[in-house]
Amino acid sequence: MLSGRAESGGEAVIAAQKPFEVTPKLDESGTPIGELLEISMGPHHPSTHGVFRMDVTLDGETVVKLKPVFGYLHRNHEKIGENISYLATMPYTDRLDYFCSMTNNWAYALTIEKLAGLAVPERAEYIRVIMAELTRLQNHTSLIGFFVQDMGALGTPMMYAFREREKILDLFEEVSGARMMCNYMRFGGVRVDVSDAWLAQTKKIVGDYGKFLDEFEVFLNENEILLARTQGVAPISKEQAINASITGPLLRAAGVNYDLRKVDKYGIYSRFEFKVPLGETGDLYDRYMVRVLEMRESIKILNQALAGIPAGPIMDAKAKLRGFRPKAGEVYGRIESPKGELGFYVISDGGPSPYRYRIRPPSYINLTTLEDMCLGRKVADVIVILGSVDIVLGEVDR
Amino acid sequence: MSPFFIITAVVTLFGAVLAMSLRNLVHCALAMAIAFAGVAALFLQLGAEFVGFAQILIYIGAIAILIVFAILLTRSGESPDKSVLTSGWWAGIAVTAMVFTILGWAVLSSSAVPKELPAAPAATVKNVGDLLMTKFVLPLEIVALVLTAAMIGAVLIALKEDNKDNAGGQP
Amino acid sequence: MLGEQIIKGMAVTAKNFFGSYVSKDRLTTVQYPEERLTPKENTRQFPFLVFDGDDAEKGLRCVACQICEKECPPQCIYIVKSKDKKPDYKGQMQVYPVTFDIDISVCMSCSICVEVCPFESIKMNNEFELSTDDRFKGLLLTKKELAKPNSYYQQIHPQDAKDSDAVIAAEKVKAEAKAKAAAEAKAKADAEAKAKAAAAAAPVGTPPANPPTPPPAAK
Amino acid sequence: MADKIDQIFVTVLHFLVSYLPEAWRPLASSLICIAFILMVFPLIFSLTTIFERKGIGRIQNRYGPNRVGIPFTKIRLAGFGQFLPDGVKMLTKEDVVPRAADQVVHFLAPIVLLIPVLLTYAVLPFGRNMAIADYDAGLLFFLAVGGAVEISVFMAGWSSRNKYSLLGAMRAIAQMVSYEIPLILSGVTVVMIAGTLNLSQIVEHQNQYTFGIAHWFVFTPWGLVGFILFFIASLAESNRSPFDLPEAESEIIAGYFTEYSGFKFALFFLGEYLGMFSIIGLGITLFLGGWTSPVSFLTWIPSWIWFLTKMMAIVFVFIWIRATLPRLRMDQLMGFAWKFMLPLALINILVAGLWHFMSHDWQRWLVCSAIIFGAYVVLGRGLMANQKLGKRIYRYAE
Amino acid sequence: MTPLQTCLLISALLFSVGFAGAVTRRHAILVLIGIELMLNAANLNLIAFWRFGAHPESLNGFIFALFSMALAAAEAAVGLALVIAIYRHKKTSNLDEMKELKG
Amino acid sequence: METLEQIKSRLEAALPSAKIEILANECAAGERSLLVDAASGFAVAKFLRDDAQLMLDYCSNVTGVDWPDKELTEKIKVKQVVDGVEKEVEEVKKTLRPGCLEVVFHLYSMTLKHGPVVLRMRTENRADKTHLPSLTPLWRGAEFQEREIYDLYGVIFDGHPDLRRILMWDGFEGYPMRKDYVAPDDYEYEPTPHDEVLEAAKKCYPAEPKVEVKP
Repeated sequence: MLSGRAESGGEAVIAAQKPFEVTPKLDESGTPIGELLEISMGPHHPSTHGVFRMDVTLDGETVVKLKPVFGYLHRNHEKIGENISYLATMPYTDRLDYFCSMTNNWAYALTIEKLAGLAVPERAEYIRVIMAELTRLQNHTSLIGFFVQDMGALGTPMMYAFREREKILDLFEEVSGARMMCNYMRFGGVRVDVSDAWLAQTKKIVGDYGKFLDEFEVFLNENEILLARTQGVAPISKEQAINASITGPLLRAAGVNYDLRKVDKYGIYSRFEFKVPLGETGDLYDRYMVRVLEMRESIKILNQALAGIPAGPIMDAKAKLRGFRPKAGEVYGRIESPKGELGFYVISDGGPSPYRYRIRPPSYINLTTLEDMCLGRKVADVIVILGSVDIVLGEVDR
Repeated sequence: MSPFFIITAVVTLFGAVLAMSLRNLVHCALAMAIAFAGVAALFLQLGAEFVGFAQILIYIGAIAILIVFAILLTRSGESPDKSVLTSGWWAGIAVTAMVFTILGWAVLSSSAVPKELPAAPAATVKNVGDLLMTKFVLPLEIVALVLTAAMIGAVLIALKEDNKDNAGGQP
Repeated sequence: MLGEQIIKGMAVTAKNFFGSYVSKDRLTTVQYPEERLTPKENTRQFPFLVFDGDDAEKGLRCVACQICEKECPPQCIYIVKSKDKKPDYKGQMQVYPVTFDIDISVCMSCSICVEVCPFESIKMNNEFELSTDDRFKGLLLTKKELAKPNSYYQQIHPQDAKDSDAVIAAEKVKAEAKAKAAAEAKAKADAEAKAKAAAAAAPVGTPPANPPTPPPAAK
Repeated sequence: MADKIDQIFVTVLHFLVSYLPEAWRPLASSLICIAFILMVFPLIFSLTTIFERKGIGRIQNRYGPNRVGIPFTKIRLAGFGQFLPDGVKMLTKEDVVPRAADQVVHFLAPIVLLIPVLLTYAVLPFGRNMAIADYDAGLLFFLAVGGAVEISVFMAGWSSRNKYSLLGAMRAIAQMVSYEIPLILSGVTVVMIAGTLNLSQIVEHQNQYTFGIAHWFVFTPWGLVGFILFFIASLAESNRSPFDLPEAESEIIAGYFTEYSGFKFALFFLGEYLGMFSIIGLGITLFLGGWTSPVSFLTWIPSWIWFLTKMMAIVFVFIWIRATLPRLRMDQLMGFAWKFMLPLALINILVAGLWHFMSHDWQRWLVCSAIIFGAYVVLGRGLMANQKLGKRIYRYAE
Repeated sequence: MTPLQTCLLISALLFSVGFAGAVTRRHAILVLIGIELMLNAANLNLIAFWRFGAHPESLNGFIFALFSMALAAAEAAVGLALVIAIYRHKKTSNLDEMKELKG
Repeated sequence: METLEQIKSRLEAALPSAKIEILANECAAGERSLLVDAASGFAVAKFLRDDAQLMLDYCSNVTGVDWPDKELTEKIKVKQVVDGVEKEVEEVKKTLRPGCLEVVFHLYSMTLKHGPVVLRMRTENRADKTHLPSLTPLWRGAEFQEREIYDLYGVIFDGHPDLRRILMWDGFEGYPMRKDYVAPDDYEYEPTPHDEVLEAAKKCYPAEPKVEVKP
């Protein structure tokens, strides 16, 4: 076992930006003043969203140190991907962020298409956008449910969110055959075509979603307790967010206009009219509201996509199912998944399986600043901050 | 004196002895709560309902809780390794014995006590309230002042030296 | 004013409380053992093997090509090829699986085996009540349990089954045409050989000219 | 006839006692009363748990328990039989005591909780002539005995040797001590107006009708605010959402009874609910006219039915709140008690004094309402502004 | 023994126990507990003298007991605040180690 | 954004000591990358981050890649004089490509919305000289990813503030993502053991496990 600590480089380096500096007051001997309580939150804690642990040191109820510990769900997904065929990795990507299997599929398919130079037919592109935006809707809805649940709302918002999510999952099931592990997209298209009845059903559900959001927002948006619990808690500045590679709604809550759907214009996102909501302070309330507003924009995109979907094939004619061997080379593909930038990096050596297969999981990297956000806050905030980061342990641990 | 009174008294004294002799501080505090409850029961049996309830409210509801909190805050919940007694404890015991002897002798030898039980006085809430507002209004005001001063003093003493630390709630 | 929004929120929950008694679509719960949802056409749970006709042994479409075994992401399929051959649905001689096991405690229902199968022989079932108290043997489906008649397939996935039947019919037609052509060619060759033999007045005892079996049609 | 039903319990008690010799009667009658409380309120408790689960279920658009009815039959009773298996399960579960726990204190804590809680029922008038112990200083008795609950919470939290338990106990004690002050102060207004600490007399004071409407204290400006304050404080005293921090399961598992299981857990559970019922009973007695009917033409309904109806109605509001609101944070909770409720309670005492000494006409309604409403608005604004809470407007990027 | 004497004797015992604890225990909080016990003993005396005294209807002893309770509460609050403050500063609540007033 | 060549020339002008190389990429996307030597890696990265034209303020992805020692076989046509006649003879030339661990950084600019610039660094070998400069002081977002690479590949990042294992537990030995990593010889019961699993099963359970029955 190599010793973990590395010596410092020596030359004057710019200190990594830490958004908050709350160090416990020390006495002469270096021991912290005040009564410190060390608790291990997790891995079996009710609200760590899976098997996740935080080693928290408390002064009273105030956090003075917090170390995230994870890897309990580590299955070395990247190694598995390097040992099986390109196609066989596709169902494994479902298991990364099991809330958003559609976007995971898309990111992987997009990467391999970039690697092999496959084109995607028009209809398939539209279907992908519809699926991705439905995924974003259900992810954000259920996240808000969990978020308020973490604040102690006994699951009522969560149940409402799940009620709506159920409808979207039914749509997924009808097309892909599974509710969560969709395994739907293929290199050069999608697996199954959608029917007109399905499109009509989707239109209806998307149409009703606005009504549900109205109710949801009346229920929560300005609730005094929610305001008290979220406003001004754990703000994060633009520079800090960028430097810590935070992506997704968290980044936009901090006020950085960076949405890959706008920046990369991957797929056919350039055709749709939508806006990117931005927060100001990056505190919990901004994170919450940015997600709510993003859902409204997703509905806009969905309406446009559902209206404009053309007929046609759903698979690229050049795409091969069996014995797929792309040329040697390397590629990095990324999309805006509901949780942030989901990237896949693949090095191919011309063989049937990738030489190197790497995932850039958004919720894993968004966790980097968890400690900084929590320092100086109360225990109760820690849970809510963790909820606002929106992690899925399948993706964090891989 | 009813046997019930004697039993209560024994429980009270037992609680007091435990409170003063146990090693673990939290146990001491809990034993003290028993002693306080016993005293309250004695008050009730002596016909002082109001004082009895006030005893429960103040001693168990407030002072015992305060003491328990102080024990937790000073990390004294675990049994100490060292001796729990002061270096001159034997002198203390000797003085105590003397005090008790004198007190007991005085009580038993006193002749200024009525032999027969007088009728139970009416200590209704109304009477007490009237007295507090008329005859004892000045002491009441003074006690109120003392309480206020004590509260402010306690807050000031226990306040953390650095105010910035305390305001951790708001950024 | 403080508390205003809280009251509004409580109005929302009250609306839901009464709404759950009035409108059925607020309640998404299904009272499971009594009420059941009709499974969707594309629903996939675990794979099964399709056979034609009545006899599972005879009509099994699987030819033990082992593509699914190789492509299966969690490697839950285990196939042992037979030594001998039997005719498949096209009438060609093929090996068949002696053992075909799927460990559904490992299977992740991805349906990649279905996609890669060139013989329309493995399909996804929508049976999900597979709970068992024997977590090892009970979750290991053998060939016997996996084999389901085509009529079952037509019943659970009508649209898919129609498509797959069409593919098979087309292939059968192709195979028949091919066989016919082969037979004609053989007859021709035989005739030629006969003519040759006759012409050469060959000695008695010509070896039987067995034409090699045509290679399995690769779709 | 109505009178007979009204006094049925009293009559039965007298009937039972009349067979005993004179000297035994007080003892026997109190034993019967104790047995009565021990039977009736746990039954109400067990039904309430089902009521609560079903109510929350419906609020969350679920069914809630709806299977168990009468055992060995097919009668389902809409799930109200659920309490029986629940109770049996709870009582027959293994009793796990942590090895490091202080065994004696750990064992005693639930008992110490239950005794004061049951004692508080002694002074509550459940109906006409139905107060078990009609103490002169009944209110003081209630508050004094109720205050002793904190000791048991501390015992449970400390003896478990679990950091979550300790945190929960500290939270619980701090919260109970803080909210006891507005609770008592809001009760003081009633004592001032009624001029007695005797709960039966307080009820009698409200048992008058003008234009057919009862003189409940809640129908006066100070009484309404007093009731709201009492209601909020009683939510906090009984550790109910949104003040359920001591047992906030998303933060500190189950707080001080994390390490309790089986029978002892059931006792804690029972103690919590009985405490809730008794404090609701006190609130009804003080502000909602106890066992009196709100309108004069309904006085024929037995008094104890009125009492139980009011109690269950408030229990339902408790459940409704629990299903709706997120939880406050500890510092906000304390801030709310000290910065909002305490000043408002003090102003309310002032208003009650004014009410007492002003002439009995519309002016005193106007003046008292104006003062108390103004105080409410100003204090509420101050509380929100202090934390810089409020609505926000978001910008969009194209 | 008359009832009053019994009460006084119990009170004397309680006082002695509290006194013994206060003078022999090391821990500051225990000293406070001892003092509270002594105060309780005094209250018991007050109530006993009121109950068995010459003029119970005047309620003097009764109200004195109430006042002494209020003072006890004040004393406890200040005393414990002091203990906590000293503990913060010196990391100990043992009286033997608090020998000087200087901080 | 500038081309990679322009960036390279500007880098070489600014940091004369740096050895920079552009690596080709043959696939359809064709993203080429900059290979930088470990010694000047930090300075190059700092330049890329702070340069006004580039402003690569966002380090999106950090990847470790393992390149084990590999024998490259190359067929070269060599002119040889055989039996006095000059002939072209095919000869198999074997070269040993020394192994290394490689770390790939994908850098983007959030401010200017361009990218990626792919930056690579290689360690000297795979055994003992696996040190690379940490870029966490420049981009905090690299913290967990570098820890992960340390955990799974064994690259030691000098200057990393908190280099510990992240996904594997602390006592774990070896680096599971390396190509030559051999999984520990443990076996979990499977109902259909075959091939390697069967071998492992036979090794781990030579006979039926004995069940001790206490009297």
